[in-house]
Amino acid sequence: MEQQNAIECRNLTKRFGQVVANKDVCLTVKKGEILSLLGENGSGKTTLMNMLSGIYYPDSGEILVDGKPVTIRGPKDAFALGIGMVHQHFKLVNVFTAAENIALGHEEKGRYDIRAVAARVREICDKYGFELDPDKKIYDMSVSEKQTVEIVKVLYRGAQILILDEPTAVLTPQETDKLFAVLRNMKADGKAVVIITHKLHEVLTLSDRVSVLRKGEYVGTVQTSEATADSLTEMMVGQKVDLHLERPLPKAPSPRLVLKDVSAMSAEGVRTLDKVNLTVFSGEILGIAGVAGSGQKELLEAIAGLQPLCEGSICYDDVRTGAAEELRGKTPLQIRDLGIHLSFVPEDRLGMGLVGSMGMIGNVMLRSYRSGKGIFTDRKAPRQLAQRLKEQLDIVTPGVNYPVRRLSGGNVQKVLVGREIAAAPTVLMAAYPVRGLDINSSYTIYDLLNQQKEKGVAVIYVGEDLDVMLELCDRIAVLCDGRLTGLVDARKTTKAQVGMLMTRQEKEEA
Amino acid sequence: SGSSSESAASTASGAASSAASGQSAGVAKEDLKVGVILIGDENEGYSLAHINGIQEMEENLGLTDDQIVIKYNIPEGDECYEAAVDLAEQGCQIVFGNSFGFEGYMIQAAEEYPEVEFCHATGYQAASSGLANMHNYFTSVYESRYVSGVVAGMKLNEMIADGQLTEADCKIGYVGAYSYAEVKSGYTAFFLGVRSVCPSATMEVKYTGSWADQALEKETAEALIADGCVLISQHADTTGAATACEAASVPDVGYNISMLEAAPNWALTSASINWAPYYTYATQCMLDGETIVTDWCQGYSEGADRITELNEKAFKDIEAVKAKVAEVEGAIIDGSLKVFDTSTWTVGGETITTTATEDLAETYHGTEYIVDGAFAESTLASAPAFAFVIDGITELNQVF
Amino acid sequence: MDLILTILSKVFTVTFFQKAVTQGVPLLFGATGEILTEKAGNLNLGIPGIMYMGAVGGLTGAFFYEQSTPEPSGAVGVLITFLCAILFSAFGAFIYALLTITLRANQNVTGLALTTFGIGVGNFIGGSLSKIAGTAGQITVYTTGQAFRTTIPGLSQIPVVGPLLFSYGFLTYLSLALALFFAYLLARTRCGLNLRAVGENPATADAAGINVIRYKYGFTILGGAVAGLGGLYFVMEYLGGTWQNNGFGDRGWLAIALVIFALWRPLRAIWGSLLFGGLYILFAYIPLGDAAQEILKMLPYLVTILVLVVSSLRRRAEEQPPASLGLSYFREDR
Amino acid sequence: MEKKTPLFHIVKRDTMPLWKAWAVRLASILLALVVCAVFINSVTGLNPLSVYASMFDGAFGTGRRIWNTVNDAMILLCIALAITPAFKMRFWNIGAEGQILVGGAATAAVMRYCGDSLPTPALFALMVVVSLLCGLVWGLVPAWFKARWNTNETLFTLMMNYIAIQLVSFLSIKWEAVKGSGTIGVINQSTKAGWIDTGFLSGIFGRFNYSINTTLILIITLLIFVYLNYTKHGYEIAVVGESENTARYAGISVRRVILRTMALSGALCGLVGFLLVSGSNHTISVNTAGGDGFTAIVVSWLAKFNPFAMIAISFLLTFLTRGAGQIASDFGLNESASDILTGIILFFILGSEFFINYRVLRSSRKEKEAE
Ligand SMILES: Nc1ncnc2c1ncn2[C@@H]1O[C@H](COP(=O)(O)OP(=O)(O)OP(=O)(O)O)[C@@H](O)[C@H]1O
Ligand SMILES: Nc1ncnc2c1ncn2[C@@H]1O[C@H](COP(=O)(O)OP(=O)(O)OP(=O)(O)O)[C@@H](O)[C@H]1O
Ligand SMILES: [Mg+2]
Ligand SMILES: [Mg+2]
Repeated sequence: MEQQNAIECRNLTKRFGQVVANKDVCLTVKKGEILSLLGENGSGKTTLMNMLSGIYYPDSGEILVDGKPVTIRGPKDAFALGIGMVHQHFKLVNVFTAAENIALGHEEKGRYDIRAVAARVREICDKYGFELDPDKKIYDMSVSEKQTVEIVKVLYRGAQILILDEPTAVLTPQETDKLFAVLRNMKADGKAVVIITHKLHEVLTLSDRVSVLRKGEYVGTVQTSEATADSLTEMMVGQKVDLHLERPLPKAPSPRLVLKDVSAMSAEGVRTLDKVNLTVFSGEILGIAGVAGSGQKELLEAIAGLQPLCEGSICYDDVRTGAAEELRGKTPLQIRDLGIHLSFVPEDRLGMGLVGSMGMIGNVMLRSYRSGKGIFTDRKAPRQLAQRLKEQLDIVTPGVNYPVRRLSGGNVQKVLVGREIAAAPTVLMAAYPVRGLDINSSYTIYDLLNQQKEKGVAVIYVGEDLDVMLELCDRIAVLCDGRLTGLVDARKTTKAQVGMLMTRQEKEEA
Repeated sequence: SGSSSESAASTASGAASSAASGQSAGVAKEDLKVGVILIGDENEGYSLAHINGIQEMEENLGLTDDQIVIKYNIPEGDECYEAAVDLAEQGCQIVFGNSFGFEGYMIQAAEEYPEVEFCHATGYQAASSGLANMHNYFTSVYESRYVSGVVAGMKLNEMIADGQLTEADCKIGYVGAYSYAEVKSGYTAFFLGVRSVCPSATMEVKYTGSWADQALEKETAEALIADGCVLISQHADTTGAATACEAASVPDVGYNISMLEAAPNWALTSASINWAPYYTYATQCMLDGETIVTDWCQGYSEGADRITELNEKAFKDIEAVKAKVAEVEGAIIDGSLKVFDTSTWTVGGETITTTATEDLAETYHGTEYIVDGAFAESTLASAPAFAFVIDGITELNQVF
Repeated sequence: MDLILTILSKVFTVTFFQKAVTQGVPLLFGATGEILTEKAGNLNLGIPGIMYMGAVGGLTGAFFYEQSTPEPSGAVGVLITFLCAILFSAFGAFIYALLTITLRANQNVTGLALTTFGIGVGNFIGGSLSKIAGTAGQITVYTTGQAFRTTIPGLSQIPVVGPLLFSYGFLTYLSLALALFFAYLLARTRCGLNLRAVGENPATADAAGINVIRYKYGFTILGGAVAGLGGLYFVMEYLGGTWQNNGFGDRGWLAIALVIFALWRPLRAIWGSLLFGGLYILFAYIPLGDAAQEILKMLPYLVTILVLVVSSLRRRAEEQPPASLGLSYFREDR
Repeated sequence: MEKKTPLFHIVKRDTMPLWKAWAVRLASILLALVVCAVFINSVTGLNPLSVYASMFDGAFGTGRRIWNTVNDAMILLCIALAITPAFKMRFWNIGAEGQILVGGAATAAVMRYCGDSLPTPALFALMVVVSLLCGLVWGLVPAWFKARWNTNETLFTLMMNYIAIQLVSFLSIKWEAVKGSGTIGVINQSTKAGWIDTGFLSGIFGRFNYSINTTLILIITLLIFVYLNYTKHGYEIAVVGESENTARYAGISVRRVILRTMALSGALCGLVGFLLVSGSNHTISVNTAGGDGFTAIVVSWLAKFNPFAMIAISFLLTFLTRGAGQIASDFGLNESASDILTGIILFFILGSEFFINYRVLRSSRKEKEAE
């Protein structure tokens, strides 16, 4: 049976200043199918979808919905055409409840009645199997709850064409499975679904067809049944890529960080870390697994001196001197003054790790600006370092002074990781370092971590993709609600086992 | 403007040479240039009175507009000095300044430009500065305040006669700017005027701490009315008090300008100053090459003081009021009535007979101000000196 | 002790309450207007200038009307005044909106420039009216001024309650009504929900199909018009229809302070304005020396600071300024 | 459907070359002057050219006027320099006015109480130190609360202005020259103790005695430029201004940077107070700062925090105010006209930034039709 076209794009072009984000892109989405949109970071996937949902206005080209040419001047037009989009960065008002967010901008007839909205939201949730409290404020929600609000919002408006931009980047495997079930439901409903994701296994399990973009240009579309991870990667990158991860054995591991009974409290008085005992060895990659918000962030921040402990100790063993330094109660600066090189790639790249408005030089200085005596900063060394990183890591930027905020996600991450590694660390902590990165960039980052490991650095890797963790790490520590629920050898364990440890608490209680 | 600055330069040197020759030859009329520094502009009653005075002088002496340079809205600071110097540099041979706080800056300019005459209204330091080209001027405004007080007293009498008021309730409110001699002298004169016809009257004074703040003057008047005052007068420069009076249906006596616009029903009259006589006198001195007196102070007799139009609507018997006013004015002019006659007021129950005592040394520096049974206001220097708070008057915000 | 008793006896009076109300009304108009503006994500520091513009607009309208007829009628005067005030202040807000919303100029700086401009317009026109009239000094539009002051005849005669509640001109009640109305609008209507979303997160509002630009323009201009009524109240009812240069003083800034005090809620602004009004005028009712009086005048500012500090101690998400306040919005921005 | 296509849409520009950006700004000023001319002519019927000529005469007509203009511009510049570090840190210090006033009041106090007793160098040293300290304290108070509890600093500093104003009103009464007059009057009129301009330094700098202010402030301009762009402190300020989280991550003590920067900001404002009181006014009143604290914000912002651009903008704004005094005098035109003109010019400059950062594109409709 020939499916009808829900959307057809013809020669869409969009420029941002010098950057050509989309060039003559043609794309077709059919009714009752799930289409994956694939491409490296910065290849223009989001831009293309944003033109469909009315966020951006194309410089040229044509869009057809249901076979008719349309002009989408704004999200309102898109809604009217039945196009709904779940954005890569949540579009939610934090101080509103779920129901209020869902009702937002939706002009229904009759009086504004938030209770009626809440009731309808419950109906939708029941129909598709979501769990959502319509009266909960967004700022009280976990990421997956927010994701749910976004999807319900689109459904509430009766969208026939659903676009999801990297919806799984922040979800746990279980949550991802639930979402996919919902998407299949919708497909069965005759709706058209476009999903953007960097995880190839998701592409392969979920979608009917895959369309690929490369550097803003449309490469082609294949039936999923005829594709493999390798073939898709090749389409994306334009050449063959080796998707195999090396895992050398740790060389002469010695304890570098010893955590004893580490406990921390949030501002609201909730225990975020509860008596964590852990030893990190040099020359290994220690993975930290756990459902989002289980204390990973706090643990890394505690080690970095950014999170005060309410109990316990963090001891740093200095190989050279043999002395053991207590890190608890020290500021990052004091830790540094002890001659300890802790590097930290935080989860929030632009909000914490980098200064968005500065160029690479300014950002590279963040670690080194104190060097040298006197009141003046040295500008020469950072410039050289920035140049070197740009070349070594293939960072795509118009110049070392170009604000990093404007770079694509992968390049932003390379700047951050590159800087942290350049500090010649003895401990390297990385939180979700490949989140949102395409395959190619991800492998670059894994390589960098492995290089550090081989140099004898103690690497702590917080990740969400268990497949990768099982392939990359030497050991995996599992956190659940701030407690250490397991410490396993990554070479011997299975995905199911780790998954169980991640939710152990709940099971015990149940 | 290029040519005018050239001529300015030449007249400046001309003035300098004439000063050197003992000021015997006056400035030629067409070369004369007059500078004026004002704290406000025509929107503010006090400066308006000065502007009117200057214009009248211009007509009296047949000067042209471009011979008068007025600087408006000059604050009491460095700007005043700059304005004075700028006027001198522009070639003005005489510069007037109208605000109390200008004095120091005008003295500073006078030191630098000895060939230019600087005349400062309401000030007191010309004589002590020892500068021949520094002068003070003021008018005997207490005379017009006295007359306006008489008008107020007659209104009170009318109200007592109507039974709206008992004699014991005859409390007047007075909105003052600052608590120094100029204001004290003024309100005392006003009060003495009231009491000359309505002996049971008392008065409360409240200061605003500002010369021109309409909202504050209104508030202050309202606070006084709330305190039981049945008639309001003022020594501050806006219509704020009159507005309050009109809203509260309380009679009002204004200052500077007629308050009939702001309070058509309740404004009685205003005490006002006519600055034209002085401006005419001082400028004439320049033309004649005569020396301007260091301290100038004139009143009714020179036409320098007056009260504004009486509000016919506000009185039952307007003719009686007019007659009384004419009588009092006559007595002031012929000298038979002395405003500060010591027999009409006491301080702490005592009649003051001398100011040359140790108690009063700080205020009067041992100078004797009681002459011929009256306080000799504005005779030794143009600025007012009367600083007693006489019996019957209470200053509400003077307790430190 | 005696002093405290005197103070209390002066403060707990009908007159003092009335004073607090009269001082509070311009602040309430200003704060309500600024709340609307800020809810749309625009921090308009030009409100003090806009209030001057509203004031002088109204006065000019009344002035030319009263000049043009020998027998001016109060009602017509009020109508003309009202329209002119709204026109002037809305124009001021429009300049601000054009610059910050369409041209994306910095809000703080644009606001300050608008304040300079607005006060200039006020003083220029207000200061020139007397010249145009050719009268001495301050001009007065008496008839219209009186009309603004007309109270409800029967009610204001009731003892105690009359003066306490019914002794004000209609603008006072309008200020209350507007505050109540906008409180309702913000909390209970779809329009209010959309508006709050625009101020919190314009990108989200935009993606939800709300016309962000229209909301921003609409409420910035509406807010300006409401604030302008505060200026109108000041010249027409409070001063009885006269102008004094810079007479409105720093009330515009206090109105902005009141917005933060009220935590962006019009209802809280109502009693906040009463408190600010009372503090503003307190010094006139407490018998202290000139110098001490100046210290007493610090009170409203000190209290504002106190409130600021206290509210910063409890950082509830609902009591924060709109999240996108001060930022300009461009859909294609990153 | 086709008809709904928007007529034009806006896209972000690549960075414009510097010379072009300044050309746009200059063009906007010229355009503003044309609009002002229309305004002047329509409202007053005067010939705008002669009004502009008169303004020019008022600002630059004589040597002394030039010096006054220079001095005023320098003072404005100095305030702008003072608030710039705080602004760059995204600390909206709109309390310069108050910081200047307390600095000035401190200077006045020293002049009054120590003018006769201290030797001149000690007197000046004391005046400078106290004014710096007082301004510093006034700036630190809101900074401390900001650093500790993130208390809204915009409003806090604004309120501090009014408290300073009341403080000065209080002092005006305490120190009044004539009891009850509420005016302090010229301090040390006869001895000129503590006067920069006509005091001991005038011998060195000659007749137009603002040279010391000017020299000092130009040096400060250079120092601030270097401080912001080439020092570790400057870098920390830039980081804190961009993201406090990042600063914390980098081991920068945000609190310390806030306090330190506001101390600098406040102290510099205090110094302006000193320059105003000792250098030109020789008294203190609530008008001493004269609204420059607010104007300086505009200066700092329009200059994009570049100290050298601030010089030009300070001159422009000062020219407008000084020129307006002259038109009031020459044409009897109400002086507030200057505020209107200033407003109009600022609006144009502010609006012109749009054309520097964005481009307006005509929509592709034509292309479509052509196809
Ligand atoms: N608003 C914008 N302003 C400037 N440049 C932009 C903007 N949006 C996208 N770009 C640029 O356009 C290109 C495409 O970006 P886009 O976000 O569409 O990529 P993407 O394929 O979604 O990447 P990712 O996988 O990282 O999400 C990038 O080079 C990006 O820097
Ligand atoms: N050595 C330094 N000392 C102090 N501050 C610095 C230094 N270097 C950079 N900064 C500040 O960091 C910011 C960004 O630095 P970066 O080196 O990325 O800038 P840039 O692109 O050269 O900046 P600009 O275009 O402003 O010259 C600048 O605003 C600058 O003020
Ligand atoms: Mg994307
Ligand atoms: Mg650079």
